[in-house]
Amino acid sequence: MPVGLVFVSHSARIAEGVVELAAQMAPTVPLVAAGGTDDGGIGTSYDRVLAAIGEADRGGGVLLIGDLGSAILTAETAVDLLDEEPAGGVRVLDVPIVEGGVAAAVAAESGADLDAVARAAGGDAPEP
Amino acid sequence: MPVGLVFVSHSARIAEGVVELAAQMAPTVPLVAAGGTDDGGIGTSYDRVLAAIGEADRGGGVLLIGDLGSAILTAETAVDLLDEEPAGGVRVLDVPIVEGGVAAAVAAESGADLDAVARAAGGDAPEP
Amino acid sequence: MEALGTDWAIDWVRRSAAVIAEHKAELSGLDRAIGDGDHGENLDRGFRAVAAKLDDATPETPGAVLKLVATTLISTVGGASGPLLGTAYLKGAQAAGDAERLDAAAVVALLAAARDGVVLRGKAEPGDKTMIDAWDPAVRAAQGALDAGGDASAVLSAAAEAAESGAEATDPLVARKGRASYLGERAVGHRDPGAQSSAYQLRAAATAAEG
Amino acid sequence: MEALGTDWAIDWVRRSAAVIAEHKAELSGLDRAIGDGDHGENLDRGFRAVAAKLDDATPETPGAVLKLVATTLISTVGGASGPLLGTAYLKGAQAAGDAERLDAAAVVALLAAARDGVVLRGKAEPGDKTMIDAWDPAVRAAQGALDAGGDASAVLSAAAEAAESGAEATDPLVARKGRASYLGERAVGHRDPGAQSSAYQLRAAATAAEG
Ligand SMILES: Nc1ncnc2c1ncn2[C@@H]1O[C@H](COP(=O)(O)OP(=O)(O)O)[C@@H](O)[C@H]1O
Ligand SMILES: Nc1ncnc2c1ncn2[C@@H]1O[C@H](COP(=O)(O)OP(=O)(O)O)[C@@H](O)[C@H]1O
Ligand SMILES: [Mg+2]
Ligand SMILES: [Mg+2]
Ligand SMILES: [Mg+2]
Ligand SMILES: [Mg+2]
Repeated sequence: MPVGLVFVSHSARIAEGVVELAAQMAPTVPLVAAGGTDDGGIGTSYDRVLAAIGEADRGGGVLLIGDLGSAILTAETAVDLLDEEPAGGVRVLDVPIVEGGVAAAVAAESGADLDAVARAAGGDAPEP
Repeated sequence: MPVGLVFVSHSARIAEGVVELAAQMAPTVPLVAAGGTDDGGIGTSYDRVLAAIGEADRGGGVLLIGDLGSAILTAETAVDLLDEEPAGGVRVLDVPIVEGGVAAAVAAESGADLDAVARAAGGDAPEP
Repeated sequence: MEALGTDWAIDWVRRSAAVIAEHKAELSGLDRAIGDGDHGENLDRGFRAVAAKLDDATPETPGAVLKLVATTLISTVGGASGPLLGTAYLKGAQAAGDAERLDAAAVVALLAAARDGVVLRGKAEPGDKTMIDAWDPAVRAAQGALDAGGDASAVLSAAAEAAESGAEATDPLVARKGRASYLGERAVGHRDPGAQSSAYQLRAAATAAEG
Repeated sequence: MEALGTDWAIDWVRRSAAVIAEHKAELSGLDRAIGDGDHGENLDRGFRAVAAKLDDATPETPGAVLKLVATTLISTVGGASGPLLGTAYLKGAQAAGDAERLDAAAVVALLAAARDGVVLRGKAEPGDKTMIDAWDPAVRAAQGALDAGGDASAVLSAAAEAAESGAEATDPLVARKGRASYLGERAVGHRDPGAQSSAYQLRAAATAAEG
């Protein structure tokens, strides 16, 4: 049950690019892109993020990494409004999406838990 | 003569995505994607980087931002081997490609010079 | 004057949709100067979707109206203002609860909850050159009007006026949150688009409560 | 034994291309364990391109051969090993200069320049679990063989042997440069692919110099 990762970007291409890049070093980790608006424009989509959380959830928890401010805001809103939280937990991280995303993916590939994956990505320790 | 930016990524999609994202806030800055290998795979292409430097050079200097290690190595190699350095100078920066790239683009849009753009992107001050 | 009911809430929302549509280009222009130029389009997309939902749904309390606004803005805006205003309307809806009518005190509680929602989501403080610079003075003016014995309508018109002044007062500020924070000193002299659109929405609430 | 000429350099490069092709899957397997799994494909693509260029070009000095290798690897490899080995061969070419033949001292100078090129480019130190862990002992062994009066062939076979031991010695290390550095302790027990491929290239140089 690896941690699943969701990449929330304003650009669908960025989110998909991070997935393809991270997949090279983390072939068994659920890596899900949630980029762009519903109509394919630049911006973030709550519904895409929500769907991506479901897709990334394999029981080990889900980590969301966003790029600019509003991606984080959308991700946090989606997490706050989840009907049901993933069994393994869920966190939103404000770290560089490409560099932090690859580091998180490598950690998840090794079987690290949600907090360890977040630390590998460069995120602070979670609130106790 | 704004500073031109080259985004060197292992993924063509990431490089193009950063261009589209940064262009929103920096419509007049030359923003050039140099992502992926020559045959469209994941990796970096010296020739794409070289061409991108030429394309981004409008006289105000060129800043290259890479994602993971080998993108930086390829960018630095291309810069070292340039036949002719851009008149406004050229630098390679190891900062988060999306977040640093957008910050750099905004600074370039305002007419900042190469060092100021590099600082805005989160890069160290240049060697004196 | 009597307390405000579902009609008021619906009228508020429809007036917001109208004023945002009317000022779409202006809001995107403000955002072009210190952001990515999409704030008018973002909010217009969101409020159009809200108006379309209102054509079909029949929310029965002010809280239900605001909840519909919240979820629709969150799903459709596509920019920072979506989760921010969405959270504002959601917290406002929670403050309104199941009440069928809102008196002046309930309106103040609604506005305060909405402002707190924006803060919860975006962590901005007054003076950061964000929509908080409209919402926070609005809440304080509304409280003042309530303390002075004003009715719901008076409370809302005090809020609207303070929001308008608050939006204007963002002009000289440097932004510390949102995209405009990338610009440093260069944001000075430009109004924050989210503060301006928040002022429009609060004026719509006040106008809907008049007469 | 006489000094080494252009024939040697061409034979070296062709042998490198052959040994990399032969070990392509092994090298990518090493890279799969602690990287992105493409090192064999990367170098094979590069050395195939080098071999194709050699079919057409007629470089007239060892330096010219190495320069062709350098520019081709830089343009075609697509991974970190491209600029790293490219810079190594480029600096090696510069050390070889226009000389038509390289004696033992010139070979040591070539190897040292190549190693310095990798360091210049990648900033790794010995023990960082990178190709430097093959190149650096190779240069030191070559210098030792030269000091002991060895000829160019002896210098190269000392270098090759030290590079092979150096590559093996990366197994227990934690990586501090390159992709494998993401893995922390989990890189322990795996050989660095770039050190292994560097050892193959240095063995090819030695074999080409034999007999
Ligand atoms: N952290 C924040 N807290 C409060 N308001 C914010 C914050 N970030 C952005 N805003 C508001 O959002 C507005 C921009 O909205 P919009 O253009 O729709 O989003 P985006 O910046 O994603 O394009 C800003 O003018 C500002 O008022
Ligand atoms: N900074 C560096 N200094 C020296 N060698 C490095 C450095 N970074 C990576 N390497 C070498 O490159 C090898 C990986 O090459 P390759 O797989 O072709 O590149 P990539 O990591 O871009 O996929 C590593 O095994 C290591 O030997
Ligand atoms: Mg905007
Ligand atoms: Mg936007
Ligand atoms: Mg590799
Ligand atoms: Mg690679």
